[in-house]
Amino acid sequence: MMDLIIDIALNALYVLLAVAYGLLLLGIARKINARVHNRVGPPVYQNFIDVGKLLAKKTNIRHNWIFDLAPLFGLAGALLTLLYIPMGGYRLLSGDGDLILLLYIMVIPSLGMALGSGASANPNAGVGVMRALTLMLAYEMPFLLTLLSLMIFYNTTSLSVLLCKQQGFRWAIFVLPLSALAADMALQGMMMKKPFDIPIAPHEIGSGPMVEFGGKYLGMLMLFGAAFAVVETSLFVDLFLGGGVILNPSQYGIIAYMVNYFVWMLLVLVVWVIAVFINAVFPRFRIEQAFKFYWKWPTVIAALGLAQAYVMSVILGVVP
Amino acid sequence: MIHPVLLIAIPLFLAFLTPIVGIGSKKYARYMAPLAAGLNTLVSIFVLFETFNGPVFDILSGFSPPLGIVLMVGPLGALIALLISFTSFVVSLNCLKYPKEPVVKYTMLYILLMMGATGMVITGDLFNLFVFMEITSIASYGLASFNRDKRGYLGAIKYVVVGSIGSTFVLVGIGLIYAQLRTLNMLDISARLSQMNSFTAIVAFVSLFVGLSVEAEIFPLNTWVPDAYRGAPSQISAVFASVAAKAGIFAIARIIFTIFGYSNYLWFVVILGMLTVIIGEFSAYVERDLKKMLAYSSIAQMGMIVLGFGIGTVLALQGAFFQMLSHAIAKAVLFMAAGYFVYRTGTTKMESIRGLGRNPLIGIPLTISVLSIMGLPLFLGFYGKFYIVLAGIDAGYYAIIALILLASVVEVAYYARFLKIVFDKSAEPKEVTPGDYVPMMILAVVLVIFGVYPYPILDVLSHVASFLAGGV
Amino acid sequence: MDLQTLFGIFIVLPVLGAFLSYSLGKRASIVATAFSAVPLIFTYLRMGDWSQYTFTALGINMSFELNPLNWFFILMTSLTSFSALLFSISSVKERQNGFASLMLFAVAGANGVLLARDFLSLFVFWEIMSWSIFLLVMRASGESARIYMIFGAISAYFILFGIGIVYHYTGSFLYSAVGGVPAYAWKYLLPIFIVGFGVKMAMMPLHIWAPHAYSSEQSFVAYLSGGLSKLGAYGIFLTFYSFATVGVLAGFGTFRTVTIPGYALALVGAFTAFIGTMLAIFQDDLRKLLAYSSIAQLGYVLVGFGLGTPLAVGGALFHAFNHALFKAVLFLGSAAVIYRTGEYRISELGGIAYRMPFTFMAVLISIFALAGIPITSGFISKWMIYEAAISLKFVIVTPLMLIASVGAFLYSFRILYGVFLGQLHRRHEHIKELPPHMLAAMYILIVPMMVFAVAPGLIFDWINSILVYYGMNGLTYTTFSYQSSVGGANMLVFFVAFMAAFMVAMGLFMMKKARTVDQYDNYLGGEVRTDVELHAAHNFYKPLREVWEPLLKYSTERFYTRVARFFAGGFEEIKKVYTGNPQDYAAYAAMAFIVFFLIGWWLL
Amino acid sequence: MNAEDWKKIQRMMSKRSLWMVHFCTGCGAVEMPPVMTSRYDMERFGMGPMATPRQADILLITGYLAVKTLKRVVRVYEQMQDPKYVIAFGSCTMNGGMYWDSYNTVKRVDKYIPVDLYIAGCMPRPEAIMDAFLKLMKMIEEGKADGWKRYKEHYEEYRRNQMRVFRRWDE
Repeated sequence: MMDLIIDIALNALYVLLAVAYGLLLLGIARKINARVHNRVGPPVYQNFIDVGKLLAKKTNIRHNWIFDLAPLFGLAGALLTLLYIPMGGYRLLSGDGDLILLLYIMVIPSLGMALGSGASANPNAGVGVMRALTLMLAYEMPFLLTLLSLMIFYNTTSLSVLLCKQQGFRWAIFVLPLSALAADMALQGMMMKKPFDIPIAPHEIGSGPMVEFGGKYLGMLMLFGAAFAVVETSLFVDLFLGGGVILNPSQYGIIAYMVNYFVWMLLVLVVWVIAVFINAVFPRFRIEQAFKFYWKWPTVIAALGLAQAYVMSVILGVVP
Repeated sequence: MIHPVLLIAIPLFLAFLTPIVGIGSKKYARYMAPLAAGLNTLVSIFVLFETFNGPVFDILSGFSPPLGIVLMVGPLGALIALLISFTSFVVSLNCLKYPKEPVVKYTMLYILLMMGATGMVITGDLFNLFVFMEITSIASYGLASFNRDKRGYLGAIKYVVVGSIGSTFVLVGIGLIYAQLRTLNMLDISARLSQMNSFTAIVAFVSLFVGLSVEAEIFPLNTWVPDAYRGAPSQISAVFASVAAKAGIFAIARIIFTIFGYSNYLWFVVILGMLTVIIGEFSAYVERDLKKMLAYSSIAQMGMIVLGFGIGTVLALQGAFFQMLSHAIAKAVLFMAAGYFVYRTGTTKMESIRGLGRNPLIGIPLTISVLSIMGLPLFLGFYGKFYIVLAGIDAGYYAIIALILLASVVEVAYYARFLKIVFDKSAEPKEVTPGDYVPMMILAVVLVIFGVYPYPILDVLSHVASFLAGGV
Repeated sequence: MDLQTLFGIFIVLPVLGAFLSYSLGKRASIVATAFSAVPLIFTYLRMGDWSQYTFTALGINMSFELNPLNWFFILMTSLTSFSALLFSISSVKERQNGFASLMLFAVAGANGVLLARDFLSLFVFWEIMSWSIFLLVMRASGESARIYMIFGAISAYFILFGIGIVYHYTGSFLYSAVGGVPAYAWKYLLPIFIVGFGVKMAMMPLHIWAPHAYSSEQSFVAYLSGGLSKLGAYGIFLTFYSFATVGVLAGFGTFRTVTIPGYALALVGAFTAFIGTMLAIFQDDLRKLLAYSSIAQLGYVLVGFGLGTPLAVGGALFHAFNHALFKAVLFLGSAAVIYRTGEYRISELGGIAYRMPFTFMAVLISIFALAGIPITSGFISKWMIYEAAISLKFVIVTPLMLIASVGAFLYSFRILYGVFLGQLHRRHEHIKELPPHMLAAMYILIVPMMVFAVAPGLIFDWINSILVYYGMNGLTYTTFSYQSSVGGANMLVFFVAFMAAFMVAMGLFMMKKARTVDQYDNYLGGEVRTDVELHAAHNFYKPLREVWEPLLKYSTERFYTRVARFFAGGFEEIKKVYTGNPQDYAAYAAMAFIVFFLIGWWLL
Repeated sequence: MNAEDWKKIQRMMSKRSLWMVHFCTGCGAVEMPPVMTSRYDMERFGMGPMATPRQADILLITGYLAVKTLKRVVRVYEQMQDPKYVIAFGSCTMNGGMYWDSYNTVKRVDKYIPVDLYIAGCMPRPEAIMDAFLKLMKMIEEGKADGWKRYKEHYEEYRRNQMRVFRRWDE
């Protein structure tokens, strides 16, 4: 019983920290963006203030009950997703659900948001969701291929098993560099960073799906965004960078967890910063350009990565 | 004991009674056809029951066979006789609704046609076969042109040309046999076939086969069919398809199995059946005239029967007989429906019959018979197609059966198109009278009853094996 | 339970019901619903009562059986037929008696196909089902019915040919005699049976009847897509694992433990899933969209059957079950929308959810199942098939399936947004929610989806008994969790975590109140237009369509049309044999005599 | 922590995170780019442009308003969520400026919507704009920026004034 309570408390703590770290990452992104633009930029804690302000707004506009599903599903789904991602070597619930489950859980918040924004009856929202879904179809092609290459090479779909097999710096990025490259390209679209911020293009379609959300609705969606910044980068870290596990917890105990967590944070930051730098210097694609791009180069690279994984695993019989 | 000769005597008597009745009242003369056909139906039911104990031989004019004229009815012959008289009866009910002037001649020819066809089935004597065939043909020629329009005459003249060639061949065949064997009794010929010069036997066989093929609508002797069916009154087309053609095909079956027993020739019959099916179905698919389409379809169905006979196993023959029954009944319904459509629209173009079947009184029997022709279960048509295909594969005719099935898909396509047009929602249905739908309903009910419960027919068809072995 | 009961409940009763409801005229569906409820209840109660009966009819040995497999399929077809008929009480307005009785004929046919243990009854009931579908489709459109029937005939004749071959080798129609077919004959038999059964489940490239047939009366299509298309899956399962058996399949060679026919089937299934999905995305007709989705979803089932590991086959069976439920609900939802608005073009609808919230909820949950969102059981079946493919390390099948499931999000959002969300048109402002019995028809199907999502172990018990019955290994599972060789998931943990996360979100959400505004109070650059409709549903995926345009020009349907036209041209030539000239005919007769004679001379 | 403290925190957060929707109808909008970019960089204060009024706190009216435009402004204002602030920009918004005798130009914006802050000048320099923003922040902190409350209290009057210039509300 005690174990269970501790377990729940730890999970909650990790999720809370992750959301906080996500808000911080968003702040860092704004700061970097400003520095690239030769500006001072907001303080890195700016997003905490933004969320607080939004949640404290006096009036909140809703359209109907389906509109409410957006923040509810958005935040709930985001928290749920965080629970299934190992952070810093801590498995959370990832032992009870594998990558395929994670992939589908990752859809829940977006789906809720799509529902809510659709219910707002704003045509911009519809167009935005259409772009988001089209973009999803685009980047999922290389992303799924890279996932498959990992799953075939490591012969598992479980993230925690994947982490175990990458221990001791046997990171997948060294073994399957092509897949890692394709996954990073897909990550840019998954995080809707430029040049793939087509769905939320504020200058074209009034920030797309979010057009009608304000106050607590937008605040909760910002929390979802923060959580997802962690989810997506962390997914890459867990898949290709060994999840930041450098010390074996069974050997070093609590210290290992702390060290691993910091390494994980660092790696997440690195992945995030790369995406942010790309974001800072690129203009925006049109959606069909994005689609063509993703189904061309990243897919080819991912397919080569998959071929490599296939050859190594099936033909050469390499067991990692 | 009921004598099979009644099957010929009653209609003959009533046919010649018709003008006399016609002098008194033309109205009553019309009822002679249903009367004759109805009586024949009753008689043939009794005959059918009698034949269960063995073939019935009815000796005419006092001489015992092989010298005298003899009627020879097996269970299968009785079944076909029943089929002929029953469908004639139902169609003649429909004729009452659409009388053709002059009524007396029309009725007389109708009865004679039925009588001739029945005679072809039950005779045990080759020359009688010829005589009855001639009666059937001549009555048919007359009826085919009864619309007294250009199409009717054109159809009839084609029928006459091909039909008389056929008759000649039959006569030649009979002559050759008689010249060698001095007998015309079928069983006698069969027993003494080895005494015949084999070359002459082949010539005689082929002559008979070709001659009877005209009535049986086997390719390439079926050329008259589309035009004659198109030109004749629809009820008459129904009778052609369900009565005359059945008599012809049964005669061929008897020539092949009862008289000559040429099992070597059968694969050629299979080829002929296949060609008939394919050409019939394919032509029907592109035909835009309703009655011609039904005529081509009729050709194809006859081809299936020929195929069944050609495969020549018990299963195939059972299939062929099932096919004869189902085709006769279903095609009669369809031609009667066509008669209704023609009556309502004045044309036989496919496009003009839109929505006419939406009245359920017409639509239901129509649908049932189309489904039966497509060979779907719960309807009589299922057994025919199923048995023939199964027997064909069992006998190793893989490619031919595949082609037949392809042709069946084509058949489904054009019958579905027919239903689509008939049930088109864009047009309103027209009124129907009992004279239209009662005969169709009767036949549709028969299709369903024997489709669900085919055991009575199967009982009769259990005699197929002995027929195959040269019996009657 | 004896043969009479089995036959009576599953076949005679629906047929009697068909005649009875035909004679009733209006409100025939009420009686038909009652008649379809009996087999459903009976099926549920008779679980585990496996038995087999042999009898002779038409002089042929025939056999019926209730076993785990056909019990499972009867359960899903009965469920869908019951709810479709319940729904049709109000939704079918004209000639309801014809509808109800044909539905019951289809039910009898489907039950017969499932119970049959011999080819003759299989074929008979298959055809009964086929013509009842034909006539039901005919009610809406003759052309659709014609296309359906042509493919139905192709299917039936392939099966018939296969039956003929089996009969040729064994002289019997019993399934148990199939073992007598020599291995080399399976070279022909396998494709024949796969095509025959594959048509019914709209396997590519034999799918083109589906969008046409699925455009007819939607409450019937709920049964057609939900229930009857599963018979194709059933047939393919039988072909692979009952008739041919793994030993025979392996005789064709294996590709990494998967037999070559199985691998080919999996490829076909994966392409079906992929292409079906891609086509569904661009449909504006709600019914056609669902039709293509149906095609695609059954592709997964094919993949599962093809891969042939217990996990894959179990997943395919589970997916068939899920598809029966959620696709029936979706088609009923479509029927509901058409019933209330008379409109089926997505671009002309919108905002229906605000007026029909319960319908929307039902459709939403089924779309979760369709898209494989884990809160419904749709996820688990997909998961099983994926895991099977991944653990076999298949690099063509798996990505196709995965990307197809991403595409499923696209078209399912099309339904959600285009029909149910967005702007409510003024002409639809007065529509009402469905009456309770129609909602009940949908929610009956929702309940199992939710239950099996939390406790998949319940359905795994059934699936396991099927797998064991057909001599495969069982699955690894507990009531709430399941495992493959490469991964696993625990649905109870998932649900608890989801609930917890939802509670947190709910708590945050409830802190502030919100004010509801009108749908026209929308930010459009300061404009508030109430006179124009701004529902952005027309040509929704236009950019994607532009990208795909070069590929979309290839259409299977157009190919078939061309083939048909080519054949029709050939037929015209053949028809020219009938010149209409009596002189030609006389010449034919003469030539015929010569040819017949020469052949006779040669032969005899 | 009592309600007053809570309010204070809320104001602190509102002050440091002002998102604005600019209604760039007039020439004054040309002064916004320098304010946003590296020279003055208003994002230092957590300010940023937003695409829709639902998300925004400040409505920035950057120049004269025609009657037709005013209607849109009112709608946008009403779509914003409390607390919300209005900054009117340039002399045209105060007295009509160079359009003082135009028949269809609004002369005083605060007759129609509650303006919290005017920025004088034709046009105001970026320094003035930055100054205005800082002033607004101060006002928010002190609770003086209460235009949104005034609009609620005197809604009838504002609406009367608006309807005086609009013939119809829905065109």
